[in-house]
Amino acid sequence: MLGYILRRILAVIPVMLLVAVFVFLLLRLTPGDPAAIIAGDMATPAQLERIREAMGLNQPLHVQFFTWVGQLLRGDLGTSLISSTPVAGMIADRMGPTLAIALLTILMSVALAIPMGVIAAWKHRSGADYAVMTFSVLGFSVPVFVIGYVFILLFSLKLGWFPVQGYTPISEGLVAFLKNAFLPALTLTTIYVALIARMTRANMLEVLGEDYIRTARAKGAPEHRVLFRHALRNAAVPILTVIGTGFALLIGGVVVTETVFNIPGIGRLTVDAILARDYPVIQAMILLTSFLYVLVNLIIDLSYTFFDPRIRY
Amino acid sequence: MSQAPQPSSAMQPVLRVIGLPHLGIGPKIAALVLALIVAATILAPWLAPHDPLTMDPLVRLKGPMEGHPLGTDNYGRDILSRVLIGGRLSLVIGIAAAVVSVILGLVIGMIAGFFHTADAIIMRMMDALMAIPAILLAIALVALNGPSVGSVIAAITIPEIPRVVRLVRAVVLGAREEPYVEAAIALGSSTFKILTRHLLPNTLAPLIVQGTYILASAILTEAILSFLGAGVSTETPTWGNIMAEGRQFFRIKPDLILYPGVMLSLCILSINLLGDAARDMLDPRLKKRAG
Amino acid sequence: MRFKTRNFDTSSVALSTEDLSVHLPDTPGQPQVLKQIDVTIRQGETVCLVGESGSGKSVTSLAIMGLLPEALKVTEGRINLQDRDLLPLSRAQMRELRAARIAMIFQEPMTALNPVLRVGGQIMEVMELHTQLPAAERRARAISIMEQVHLPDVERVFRSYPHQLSGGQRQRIMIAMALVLEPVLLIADEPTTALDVTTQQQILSLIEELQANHGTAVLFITHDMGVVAEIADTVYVMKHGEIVEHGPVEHVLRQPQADYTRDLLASVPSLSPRPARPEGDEIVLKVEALNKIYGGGGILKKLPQTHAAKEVSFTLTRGRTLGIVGESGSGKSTVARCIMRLIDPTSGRIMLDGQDIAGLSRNALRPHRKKLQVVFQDPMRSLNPRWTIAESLIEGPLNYGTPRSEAMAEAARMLTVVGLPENALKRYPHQFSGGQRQRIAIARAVMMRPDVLVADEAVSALDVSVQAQVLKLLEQLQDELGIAIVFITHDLRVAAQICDEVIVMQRGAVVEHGTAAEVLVSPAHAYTRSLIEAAPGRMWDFQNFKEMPEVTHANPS
Amino acid sequence: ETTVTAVMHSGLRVLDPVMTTAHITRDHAYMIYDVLIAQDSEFQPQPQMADWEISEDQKTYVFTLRDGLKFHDGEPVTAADAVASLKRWAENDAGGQVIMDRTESLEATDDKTITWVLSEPFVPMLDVLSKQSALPPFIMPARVAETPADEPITDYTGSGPFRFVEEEFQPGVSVTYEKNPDYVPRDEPADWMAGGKVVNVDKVKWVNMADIQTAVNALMSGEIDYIEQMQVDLLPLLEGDPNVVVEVREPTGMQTMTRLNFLHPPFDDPKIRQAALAAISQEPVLAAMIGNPEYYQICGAVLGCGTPLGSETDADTLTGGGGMEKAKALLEEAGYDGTPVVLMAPTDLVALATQPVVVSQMLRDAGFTVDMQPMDWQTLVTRRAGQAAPADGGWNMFITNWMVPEISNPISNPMLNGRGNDAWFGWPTDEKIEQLKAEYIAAEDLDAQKQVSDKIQAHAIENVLLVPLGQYSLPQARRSTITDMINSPVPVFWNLKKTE
Ligand SMILES: Nc1ncnc2c1ncn2[C@@H]1O[C@H](COP(=O)(O)OP(=O)(O)OP(=O)(O)O)[C@@H](O)[C@H]1O
Ligand SMILES: Nc1ncnc2c1ncn2[C@@H]1O[C@H](COP(=O)(O)OP(=O)(O)OP(=O)(O)O)[C@@H](O)[C@H]1O
Ligand SMILES: [Mg+2]
Ligand SMILES: [Mg+2]
Repeated sequence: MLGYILRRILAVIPVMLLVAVFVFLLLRLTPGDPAAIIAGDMATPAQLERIREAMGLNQPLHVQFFTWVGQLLRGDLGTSLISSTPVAGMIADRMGPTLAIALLTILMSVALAIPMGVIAAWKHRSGADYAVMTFSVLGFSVPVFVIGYVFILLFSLKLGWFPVQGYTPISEGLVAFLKNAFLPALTLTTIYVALIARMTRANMLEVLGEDYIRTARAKGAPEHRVLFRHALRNAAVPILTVIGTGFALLIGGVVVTETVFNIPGIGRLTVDAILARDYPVIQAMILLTSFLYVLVNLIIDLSYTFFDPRIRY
Repeated sequence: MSQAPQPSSAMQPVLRVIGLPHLGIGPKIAALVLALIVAATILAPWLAPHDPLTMDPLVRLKGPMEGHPLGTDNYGRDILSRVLIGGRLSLVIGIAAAVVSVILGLVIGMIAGFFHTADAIIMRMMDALMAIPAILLAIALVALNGPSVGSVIAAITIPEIPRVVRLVRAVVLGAREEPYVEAAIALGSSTFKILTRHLLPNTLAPLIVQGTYILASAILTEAILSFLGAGVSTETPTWGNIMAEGRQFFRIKPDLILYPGVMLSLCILSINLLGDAARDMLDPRLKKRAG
Repeated sequence: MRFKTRNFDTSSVALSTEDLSVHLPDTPGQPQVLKQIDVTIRQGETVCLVGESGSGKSVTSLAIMGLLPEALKVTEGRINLQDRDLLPLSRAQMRELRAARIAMIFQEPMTALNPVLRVGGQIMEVMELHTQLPAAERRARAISIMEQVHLPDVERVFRSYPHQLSGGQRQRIMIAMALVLEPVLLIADEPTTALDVTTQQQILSLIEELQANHGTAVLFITHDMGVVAEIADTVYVMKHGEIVEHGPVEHVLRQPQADYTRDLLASVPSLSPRPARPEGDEIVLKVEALNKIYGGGGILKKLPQTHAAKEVSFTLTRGRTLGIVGESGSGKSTVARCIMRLIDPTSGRIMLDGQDIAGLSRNALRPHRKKLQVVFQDPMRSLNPRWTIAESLIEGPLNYGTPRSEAMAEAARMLTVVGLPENALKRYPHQFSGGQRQRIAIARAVMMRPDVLVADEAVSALDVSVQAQVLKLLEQLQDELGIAIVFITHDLRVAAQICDEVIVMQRGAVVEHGTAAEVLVSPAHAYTRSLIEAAPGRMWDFQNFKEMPEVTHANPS
Repeated sequence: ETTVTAVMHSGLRVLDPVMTTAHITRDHAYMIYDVLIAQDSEFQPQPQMADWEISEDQKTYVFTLRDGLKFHDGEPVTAADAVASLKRWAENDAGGQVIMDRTESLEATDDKTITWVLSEPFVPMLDVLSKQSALPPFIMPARVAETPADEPITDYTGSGPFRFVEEEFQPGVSVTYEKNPDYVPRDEPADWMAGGKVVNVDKVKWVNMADIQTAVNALMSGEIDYIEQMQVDLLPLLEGDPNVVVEVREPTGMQTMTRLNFLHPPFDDPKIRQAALAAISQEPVLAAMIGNPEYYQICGAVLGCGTPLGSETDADTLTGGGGMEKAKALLEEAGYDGTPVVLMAPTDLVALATQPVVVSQMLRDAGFTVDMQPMDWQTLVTRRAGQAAPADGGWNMFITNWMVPEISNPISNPMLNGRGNDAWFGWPTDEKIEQLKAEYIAAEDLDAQKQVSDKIQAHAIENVLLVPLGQYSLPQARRSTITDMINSPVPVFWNLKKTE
């Protein structure tokens, strides 16, 4: 097992290398010219050329690639082409909000979705089941921004419980943090609740037909215990998978929510960087997210063995 | 046993669903709603009162009025016509993205879940793939191929695949230890057959959920992409871009989001109900439980 | 043979069923599964319920527990536990009773234990639910009950998951779970089917001990007439959902009234080995120095390794049967699974028709698969729950090119051979009783006309009449097709009837190897002797309804 | 402590005002830097850091720095700093280059005096130096101004009324300025960019909100004080709110216009260019873009309406509902063969998203085959720089917006450059326009300039150097607690007060 973890952690290196090469090529294949965004609309071609030269964008691709990799190996993520600020600092600034909201979202989603899914499966084809299904479907077919706007209208503007936008780091107090983070997390929660609840229901249905459920009942276990202790763990692996991939998705940043609630997160940074072709930022961002994904996936994989001892690595 | 020719057993599950023998009222309504929506979008060119592109910016953002039963959008185009026509591309993109990512994810996921040796390599590649933002991919694809529905579907699908792969793999990892799988090995069933006939049905339930989720999110993502300049032309109406365009008018004219949103939700709800019914039907144990 | 002759007329009634009827309300025709069952069990009494597979024994027990599957409904009758009718009780009231007052041991240990919880926890859970014992006390009692059911290495097993235990070990966990609260009524649905004779004997005396101490009433479902002879006070014989006969054990065994009972008893295999068939010279299977070590793992600390097969060697010629006997956990299934190449042996050679398949890859193995078939211990799980019986049966032949229609015809024929109605083809596994499923699994293996058939406890779940049919079937197939069989069993009667040669395993190693007659009549190893001594009912000649005239095997001295 | 929180039209990312023409960077520069001379609301140059004297022959300009000027690091502002800054600026600014072409010497003659000697008189000299857009000459310390003009500066020391708080800068997210207590304002009242820059608040914080509805919500709930550019369609939301004031800050506003590619068919044919111009009517474009007519203005002037030189000569079809018949006739006459017009449509910028949709519809109505290709602005920017044929990744047409003051004179208006490959994207080779511009430079007074401008207008329309699509002004919205804001085209934060 330890060996497995070690191997998985070492596997980060080829994955990152793959990502690095791929992203680098992808970026250079996409049209775009950071010089143009820096210089603005009135710049003359000659001026653009000078800026490109100064930024090293005119060097051959492989030279640019190796310069970048060389920097990386020295632990230097480079400097933003657009704002000339160090990329590491930019990402560090923007990672906090995204991580915090992602965590909050997953916590709230799991707390809501698992009971919903379990009840839907238990009361298969009852009103409760259909209610969960309808709620879930609305959760993922209504655009996020609509959910966000409605929450703002309701909870912020009408009731005045929460600010309409912005972000306060946890370091400034949990209450202050929650005031800002709750609505965006709730918005995202509606989507993830939908997915996780449906997945829970589907897998619980499989499990509830098994013999050991009968055994549990024969022991005189009350229903909630049968459901949560005996059935849920057996249904856990696919549920964990959606939770895990969902979390991975969230730490990549969710642009729409960040936009609607004006949260300075990773999602907007990535999109802005892509739209501005701020290569060092995009490259560093994707490397970082891929690293986080590998990590999250490792944790999911390890948690499989925790929930289902038959799975071994 | 009757002497009538038996349909091949592979067809039986399909026939069972189509025959709708045990369907409750819910799935029947769902089938009807879905059929209506699909028919409406297919017949849209004949049903729509206007060309969805004809505009009159001087009559913009109006409520229901003569000639425009649902009012007009911010270019003064007919909302009803746009919503009807918009369903076509949306459904094509949604269904294609769902089907392609589910099929590819299924194949890759089953291989990863079943073969220990392939697992590590495949999953690491998936990790890498998952990290590529759809937007970047879309911009690159559009740049290489020009704006096309294919590029959009590819850009939406590729990042979804790893998630499907993970899900399928998780299910297969658990199911492959079942004695009936061992029995099948002993019976000389090819790996392909074991994967498709024994393990595949186990993945159905979660895949229906994931698939409809992808369907819905593809329709919404398409809109985001088209607004970042990496999707199909914003001229072509889709439910996604009607809603995305309507976004800035949410507070003053929510209809722009409401109509396509309702259509989309109804579609997804129906597909889910039908998917559940189909799945229950494929699982004999559940059929019993449900009575 | 000394039967129990205690009289219970004065004891209070622990459980009685009156006119208990169960239907399948949603199935066309509303077939009746139980027809007016009347059973009475008094305090301290052991009632054995016997009868062919599918006759409704399990349904009776589930009805008492209030755990019938949704498809089945009690349509009339009463179930009285100490004069209290259980049928009108609420769910919560029933829950209170389960495990504490009536406990049940289920037929299929693999599926009856939760695969993701440690078995120790599963035992402790019963106490958690029904007592206020502190955790340490719960643990101590769990350990103690595990010792009482003679689980080895209790500390390790306590921490194990079900899949890490042998079939017999799992069943002992089930028993421990049922007994830990010392219930009024214990329902045991074939609890010792998966156990070797020594363990079986220990368990039976364990139940008896408990009964004596606490006056527990026991409803014991079994098809093993030896067990019946050993433990029963009263016997009920069931057929097609009806009680056809009941009475004190001696009465039923000596003077069976119903024809059905007579047939049933006549089918009980004899303990005297049949003469071995001549040893051919065509070696179909040769196992050399096979080793299997399960091992290691654990996140932080390495779990101990289990050497489950040690230097196992034997040869098998065409048309012969090799029996593997030995206590639970001795590595029998491990050897079988290695031969089948379902797991990779740690070392050694497996020569199938002259070719070593021990190291072949999955694909290289495929052509050999047809020659090598298996029937597993666990009938529920070895059939795909989503497939109809027909689909499962024809899977193999289709793989090797038999046309579909031909395969279907063969499947239909095979079902009648194993004693199932033809319309079973279209049903699903969960709609059959345990024994029926096992027959399906056998039919599936035999459909392939293999050279070597590995049968891992293949008839353990069958009632004696079907068992006799199946054994006959195997023999017939063997004669016709020259199939060689590796027959894993713990039932020495069965071994005696079917095996030409027997090897005895203990803790992974072969301790004795010889013809059935040598091993069963004049065992050389002490372990083998203890096995034979433990065989239940060995003093009774069931076919002839009387004591054994002479002892056909050496009296262990 | 008073803080004004403002949502600006975009996020601040580039901090070097000499490298970019982006307005947000210019706005930032006005906060932290000062200028030698500045424009007032009459478009007249006024002294700011310096007074000036012009020699009789109009060739020598002497600027004298006023007293009390200090950089944020406490060092006094010297003439040497100003000279270095002007030189760096002149490398990138089109107007600056024109002056430099005529410069004999530019040097600091003492600590306070800058002497600029020209080789020939240049009438617009002070206009160029005092212009407020796109690249005004901001004064930085000499050590910063030594940075090559194509490398970004990394030291943000200025001498302006606010100081840049570097630790709180998050590119694209927010930027904070604090009052510069050492700043000595001029005594005159503030008037656009000129006059005394008196700061009455302690801090100004700019935050970027990508979603205008979020900004509106935040303004209504009082979380922010100011929105620089409101979306006109959303104004009804603010109308009933007594705490919010909506007003148009800059009467001149923005010009939206389309540019054609002169190198490739079909627009290499002047007739077809004219057909395109004739097909377009401004009103639908503006209506779809802005909605409420109060905030847009139909205007056929290449140099903008409401400016000294703006003239609407020959633009009747644009302003009068289009000349569809004329367009069809012209197409017929030119023998248009259906060559598709590749219209690049940037979809990620709200301000540019609607025009292509409406324009392509009008062109189609006239008989053009239009291939409207949606893309992000960056792709557009890259593609428009390429001269390849439209089929090989080139283009025929795109649309962009300008601040009117930027394009209000023929020299600074990039559209009016007819020097082929050296011209702005679209690359017209047009000797006539070059000739007219020379005439304009030579013109001695405003009247003369106006006459030339008229000719320029007529020629630009005839040769379709651009198609003006009209003018619009996005109103600003503020909490009513913010008073005394200066209505200059550049949003400035001096002079304003925040009451509680
Ligand atoms: N869930 C079910 N649905 C339909 N029929 C069922 C179900 N469970 C059991 N049956 C039927 O009820 C009958 C009695 O089954 P039961 O399990 O009681 O047999 P049994 O006597 O325990 O046999 P065995 O010795 O093989 O375990 C059988 O014919 C079986 O097919
Ligand atoms: N997957 C496994 N991992 C670890 N240990 C195992 C595993 N499977 C079996 N064992 C151990 O190997 C030993 C032999 O098990 P095996 O199943 O071969 O016994 P058996 O002779 O078939 O017993 P039974 O008659 O009870 O079925 C047991 O001690 C068991 O705990
Ligand atoms: Mg049974
Ligand atoms: Mg075994």
